[in-house]
Amino acid sequence: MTLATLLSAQVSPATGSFHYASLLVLLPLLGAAVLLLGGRRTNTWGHLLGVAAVLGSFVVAASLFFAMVSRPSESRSIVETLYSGISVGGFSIPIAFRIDPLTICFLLLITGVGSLIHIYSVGYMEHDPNRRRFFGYLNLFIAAMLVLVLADNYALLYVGWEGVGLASYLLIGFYQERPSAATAAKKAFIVNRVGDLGLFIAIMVMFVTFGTVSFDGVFAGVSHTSSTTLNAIGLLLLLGACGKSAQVPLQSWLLDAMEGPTPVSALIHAATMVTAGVYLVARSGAIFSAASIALTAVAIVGTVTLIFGAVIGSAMDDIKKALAGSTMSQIGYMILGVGLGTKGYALGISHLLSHGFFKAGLFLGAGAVMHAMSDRLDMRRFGGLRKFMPITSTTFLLAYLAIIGIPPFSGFFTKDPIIDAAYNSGGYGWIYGVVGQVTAGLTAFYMTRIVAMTFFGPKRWEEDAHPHEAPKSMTIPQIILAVGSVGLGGLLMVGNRLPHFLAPIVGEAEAPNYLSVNTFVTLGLVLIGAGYGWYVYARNEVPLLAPAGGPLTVAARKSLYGDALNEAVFMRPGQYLTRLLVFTDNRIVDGAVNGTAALVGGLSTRARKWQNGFARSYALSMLGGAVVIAAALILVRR
Amino acid sequence: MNPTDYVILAAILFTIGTVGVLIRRNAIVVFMCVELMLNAANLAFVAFARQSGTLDGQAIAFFVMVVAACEVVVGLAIIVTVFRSRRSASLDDANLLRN
Amino acid sequence: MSNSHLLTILLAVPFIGSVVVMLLPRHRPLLAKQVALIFALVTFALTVAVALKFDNGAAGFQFTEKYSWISYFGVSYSLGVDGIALVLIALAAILVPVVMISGWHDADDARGSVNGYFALILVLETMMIGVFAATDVFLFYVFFEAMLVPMYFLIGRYGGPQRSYAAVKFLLYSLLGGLLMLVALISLYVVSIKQLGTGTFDFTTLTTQLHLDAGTQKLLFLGFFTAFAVKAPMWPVHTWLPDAAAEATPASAVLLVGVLDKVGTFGMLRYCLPLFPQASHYFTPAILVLSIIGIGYGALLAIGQADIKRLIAYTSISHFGFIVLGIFAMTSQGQAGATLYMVNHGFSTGALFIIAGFMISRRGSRLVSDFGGVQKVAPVLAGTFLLAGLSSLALPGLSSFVSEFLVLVGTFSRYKAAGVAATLGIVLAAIYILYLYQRTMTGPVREGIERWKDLNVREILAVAPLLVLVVALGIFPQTALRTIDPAIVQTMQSIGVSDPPPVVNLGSGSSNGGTNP
Amino acid sequence: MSLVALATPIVAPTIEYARIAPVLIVLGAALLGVLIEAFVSRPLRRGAQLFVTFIALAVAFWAVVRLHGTSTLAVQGAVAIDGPTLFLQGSVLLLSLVAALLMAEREVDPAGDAFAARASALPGSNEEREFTAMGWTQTEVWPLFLFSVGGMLLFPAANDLLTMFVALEVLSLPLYLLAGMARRRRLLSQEAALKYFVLGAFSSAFFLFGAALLYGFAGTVQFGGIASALSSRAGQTGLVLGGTGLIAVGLLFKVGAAPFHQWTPDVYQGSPTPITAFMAAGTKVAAFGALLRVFYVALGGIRWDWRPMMWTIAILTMVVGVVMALTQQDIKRMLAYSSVAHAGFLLTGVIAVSQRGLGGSMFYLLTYGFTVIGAFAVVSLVRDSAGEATHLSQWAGLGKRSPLLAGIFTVFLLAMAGIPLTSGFAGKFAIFASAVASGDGPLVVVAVLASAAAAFFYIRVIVLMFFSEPAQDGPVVVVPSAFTTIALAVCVAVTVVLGVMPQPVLNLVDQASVFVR
Repeated sequence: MTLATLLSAQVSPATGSFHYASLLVLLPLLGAAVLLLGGRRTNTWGHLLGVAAVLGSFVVAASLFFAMVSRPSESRSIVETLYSGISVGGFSIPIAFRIDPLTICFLLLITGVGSLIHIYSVGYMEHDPNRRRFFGYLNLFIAAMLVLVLADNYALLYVGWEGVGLASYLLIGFYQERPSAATAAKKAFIVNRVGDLGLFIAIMVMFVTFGTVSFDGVFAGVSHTSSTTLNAIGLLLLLGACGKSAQVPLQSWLLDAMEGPTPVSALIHAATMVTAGVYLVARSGAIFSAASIALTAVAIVGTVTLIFGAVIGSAMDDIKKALAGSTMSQIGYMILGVGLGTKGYALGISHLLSHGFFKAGLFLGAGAVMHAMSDRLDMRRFGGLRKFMPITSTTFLLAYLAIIGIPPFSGFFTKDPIIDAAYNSGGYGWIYGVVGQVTAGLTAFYMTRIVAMTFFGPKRWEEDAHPHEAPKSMTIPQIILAVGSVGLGGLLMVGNRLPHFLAPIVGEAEAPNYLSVNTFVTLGLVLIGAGYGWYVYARNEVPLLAPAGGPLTVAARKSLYGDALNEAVFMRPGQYLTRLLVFTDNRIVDGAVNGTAALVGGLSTRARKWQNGFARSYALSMLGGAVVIAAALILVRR
Repeated sequence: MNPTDYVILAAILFTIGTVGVLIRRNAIVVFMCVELMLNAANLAFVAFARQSGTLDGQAIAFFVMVVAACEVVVGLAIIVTVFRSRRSASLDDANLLRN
Repeated sequence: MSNSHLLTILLAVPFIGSVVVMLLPRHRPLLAKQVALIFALVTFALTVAVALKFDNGAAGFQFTEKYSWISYFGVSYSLGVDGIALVLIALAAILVPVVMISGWHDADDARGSVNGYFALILVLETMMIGVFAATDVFLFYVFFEAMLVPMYFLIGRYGGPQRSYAAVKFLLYSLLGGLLMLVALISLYVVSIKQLGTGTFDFTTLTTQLHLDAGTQKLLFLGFFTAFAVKAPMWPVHTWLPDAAAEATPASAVLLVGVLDKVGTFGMLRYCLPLFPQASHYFTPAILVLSIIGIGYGALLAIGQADIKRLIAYTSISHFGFIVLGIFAMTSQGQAGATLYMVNHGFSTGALFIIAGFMISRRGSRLVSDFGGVQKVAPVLAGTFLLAGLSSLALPGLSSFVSEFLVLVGTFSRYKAAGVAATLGIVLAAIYILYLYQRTMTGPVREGIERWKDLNVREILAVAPLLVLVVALGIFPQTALRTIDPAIVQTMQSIGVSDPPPVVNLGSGSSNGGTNP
Repeated sequence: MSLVALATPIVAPTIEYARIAPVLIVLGAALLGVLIEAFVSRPLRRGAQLFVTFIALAVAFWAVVRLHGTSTLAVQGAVAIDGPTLFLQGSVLLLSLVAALLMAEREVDPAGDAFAARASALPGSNEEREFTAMGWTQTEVWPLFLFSVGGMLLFPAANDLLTMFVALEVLSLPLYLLAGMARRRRLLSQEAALKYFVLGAFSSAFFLFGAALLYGFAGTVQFGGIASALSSRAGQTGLVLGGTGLIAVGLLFKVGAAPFHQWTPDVYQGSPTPITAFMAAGTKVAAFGALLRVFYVALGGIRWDWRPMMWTIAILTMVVGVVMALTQQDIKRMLAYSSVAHAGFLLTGVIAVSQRGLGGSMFYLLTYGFTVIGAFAVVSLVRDSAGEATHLSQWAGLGKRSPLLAGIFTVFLLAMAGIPLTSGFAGKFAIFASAVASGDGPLVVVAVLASAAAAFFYIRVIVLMFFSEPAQDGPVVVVPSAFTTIALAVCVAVTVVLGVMPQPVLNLVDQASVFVR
């Protein structure tokens, strides 16, 4: 039974609490509207409203979750149609929300982590005069992200897809007066748009092929469609996923996106938005399962990115950029996971969920550190903070253990199965596995580097730094996330709970084997990486200025020349083309118009000499005219 | 007699008149050339009248003579006035209006 | 045929208004403005009444009225609206009061009088409504050409430093196109004499009863299309637009780009396709190429502009590429999308021009490089500008997205390569809008704008309706599409095309995009 | 053979006086005017002449109206009293009435009317100053004017070549004189008269010789006879084509077609402006009437021979008129070249050789006549110390100084440019429609391109008037007496009304556009 047939005919209309699904979106949307339109009047209580809106959504999500688990597993896909969005000719797109096990995972992640980060931001942004606006944007983001995962068709998904792009743009560029922030925001949006192009064209192909863009309609048609078309759709969807999830080749924006406030990096650029690509592939599992080339491409992209991001993460001295590299790498694992097909969809999603917790925790920790260090980011100027920030360092360390995959922390339970599944995927799958394992070691190295440089070793602070522990509003979310970092992985994977839960949507994945040889090799590599990192950055002195480093280090610092490539291939030629066209438009296209006018004018000036004032000359013209007339008459008669 | 000869003569006279208008500067002479053209037409009328055996052509000739006389009256008046103003009867001197 | 006088009244109100405004004393400009605004608002109210009485379910023209006008030429004064015309009339009726409010002080120290300015806007409104409501091709042409005159004076008398060059260029370009259309119009009339006995310009008669051979169709199509292409404007006959839009006052620029230019694309949809179906098919490939060039070319030039208003004008050239693309895609999605695009573009670009106008009047310069950091000093201004810009780049959730989506989907379903090529415009749109926003609104505050005041109540009042519509139509596009769809069905029928069926057809159930419960 | 002819008894011709009453009334009044010059004392002459002139024109018009519906030959077939004749005679009379109003104007020039105090006095002499100081006026202009009008009435009615020749001379000779009678810039005026006379005489010689050749072919000068001779007889191609060509030269000179147009700018510029107005309107109507009758009635049978020739001339005329006008700096010369271009447009109606062509041409002549008189009337009001300020640079900012006059002039310019809702558009439409119906589409395309280019120089004037700053010591707009005011009002009214509601006149045209044969 193919995934596509599995999926069809299992949809139920919304009943009971599912009618309130639209509240999920409406609450944060309303929050955003009030905060953004309300102006200064809402300054005093705006942030509270923002928090309340997301918490409300979380409550709804949680109640939906419980309502769902109380239903039998084959009737957990519920669709709530709100109204007719577009209906032209034979083509209609209803505005409809779909709640199924896959969606509910995301709903919980988004509203849950989202709530924590909102709470964190109350403290983090306390002294920012534009805090209200910040919360408005955050609420907007939550709403858009929820639309993305709730959508029942690709068009509505696209609405959310670009909506989160907008929120990301607004939040990256939140410190608008900093030109670097404005540039980074613009870059993020434009690179994302390139990816969106893929999704957009995929939607067009779906419409042409299936006459509909609803999930069910598309999936129902998969078995009747040529693999060429499906591969095309799959590759286009992958392009979309690459843009949103910062996968090679559209990875370049994520590092710059760290210009945004740290809670944004935690929520959008680590936990939720950037994982949308994973969601897209998993959601389109029916298509990818029938499109082998596209699926392979997904796995390759994931594999390339996971090592790519890790290499960059190892070289950055900016704590947030180092974490951003790590995010790319971890999403690479997820993409690899979903790139393995039915066996891997659930694994990718589970790593996504656990990553959402520990990476958010890491970023919030980094934010707390920044907060303590007067907004500095250079880890070479940190050191020894463990004593000054006990809670932050503890939560950070727990998240650290989770990400490098030490059992029994979350990462171990969710990353290892992906490596394992890669090895078991047959063909050249072992290559993914090897790269995944090596990168696991690399992950341990760079994470150890971050921890060592920040919390251990001597103080290398600048003179005006007075580190202190963060306020409660900031530490409590960190603690909660740390708890998730510790236990979520086990909770999801032991007994194959999550894969089971997701099976009606993405197919049944094999239960992972945590006692295989691969696991031990991976753990060995992790220990080597961590040990080497500790050796270099804790046992030896960290220079205040970065040493020259080898060619690989230099390249990694320049994010492996991704920006340079973009600049050489797209920006420069684009600028020349633009300049050339401006010239063309003025001189050639418009020049032709003005030239014609000038030509006629010149002709006129010349012709006026004919009118020379001499009557006899006029008479000669008349005679000439008579000759012309005679000639015309005679020529015709012949 | 062959009327065609007269018509050819008329054509020659008309051509002489035309050329005269084109090459002579003096307004009076130019005017006389125009009269020559009119009279060439008259000759043609009369010749054709003879050819076709109708009287119309001959009657027309009289009309034309009257009209030509009127033209003389008006023309001379204008030429004389211009001559008085400019002390010149040359057509080429009157070219303030141009371009 | 029973005559409804609603449309005539709709035409008469702004016209009477213009006369009244002209007759008001010159030394009381405020009174003139108020009276003009009242007339514009009454026109708007009447339009709302028409829209409410409009039957979305019925095909064909509604509120028809017909009187013989010049029977010698078979011309009648006949009006009527279908869904396409109705939404465009609504567009005009909304934009006119908005630009009056936004341009309240435009004419205060111009060389022309305040009365003249507002009277010209009202005359223009009459023409704009007339051009969409006419169901007689001759009457359409009359409005089409007569419309140039008030616009010409609006640019030439009240515009910027290069106004007379821009105004003359605008007028000559349009006249040249219009006169070629005149020849085609006359030929059509002559054919109608030969085939029907009596000549007529009645649109319905011409489309249903005339049989043109292919050669004639091609020639006449070119005549009409040239006029519309100049008006639209399409590449490469677009060069008048940047000059005209940049030199006109923001209010005039809004009407020019927002409504006047739509007459071109409206004409293609209403006249070129149904009158000359065979020729339309014949020329479609060439037109698609031109519109795609226009999309890319307009966008790239917008990126390269140093003058805000010229920049916005070039973005419009790109947008018009999309509209024409949608029309000639010959699918109901493409054409409905194109129609909606005309409306949405009017709102979003209108808002951009108006806000750019606020910025320019504050700074006294049109150069992008003279701005920077506006967001810091005037956040509301920056916010509205961003929202308008986002609509212009077709962000989902805002109105332009729906239309762009439909146009592209509609194009792709018949012309794959064209559809894909046009999507590149989406990326370019992001670049030109965000690059503009970055340069003007973000970064450190530039000197000369530190003491700016944010938008005042009047200015907010001018922009708010447009932005509300941008959002509302983005979320509930079906309110407009419902009206447009029957007219598109009619148009498709008269061209004799139907939408290509999906490759995989799983029966009627799956052609509906919704989930079947 | 000749004896047979001579033997025929001479029968006294029957003359239907009533049918040629309009001509007789005007010519009679002219003779009365001559008598007034001889017998009425100087102070009373002007009043008497004005009275006679206006009464005569009005009565003649009434006589034309009385003849409405007549379609017959009169005076032994020498004159045709049919629809075209009556319509054109009516037009000439109305235009003459308006022109007479301009001629009667005495308020705009502080020294008196537009005519030299004494045409015979040397320009700049003491004698001239004395006459001027005495306030003498040259009241002979009135009988001369009436003679000319008489010629114009007869010209389109003439049904044989001789009558036509006589009418041509009766029309022209007084005009030669009137052209030389300007009060200001007398050297220019006299030069205009001289050129007009020499070239006019030259052209009428061509006409006459052509008439002789056609007579030689047909044995008659009556149009009906020529037509039947053409249809029944072959051979003697030389006579037919030579006659056709030479007659064409004579008539095309009068209508101002290129390359026989070169007198137009010089004479228009040099003549007193009211006379220029009269010439531009009246002569064009009369000469085109004659041209239409000759080429439709007499030469209609060989239209396939002369149509290519007319095509050539028409295109040449339009192009030359437009191109030359583009860079003119003198408003009167510009209007002169514009009238050349209009002659080109009118020729497309002649080429059509159809009832619609005839009707369209007649309508165009009427509308153009009022427009051009109005335009020259405006020219006569813009003055500085040296008289009329005709240099275009002097018109800069006129819209600021006198918005009303500039507005009126704009109406005329728009009408000449053929913008819809003006009479010029209706006229162009009528003519172009007839040309297209006769298969002259390409010619119409040329005409349309020429109109687009022509729009440039009309617009240039509007730009100058409205969009430019007034010069420091620019001309003033004088307030005219009731004469010019009425004339202007009539011209504006006709231009607008015939643009908006042309149907009644078109009805008239439709009934009138059949030649009696």
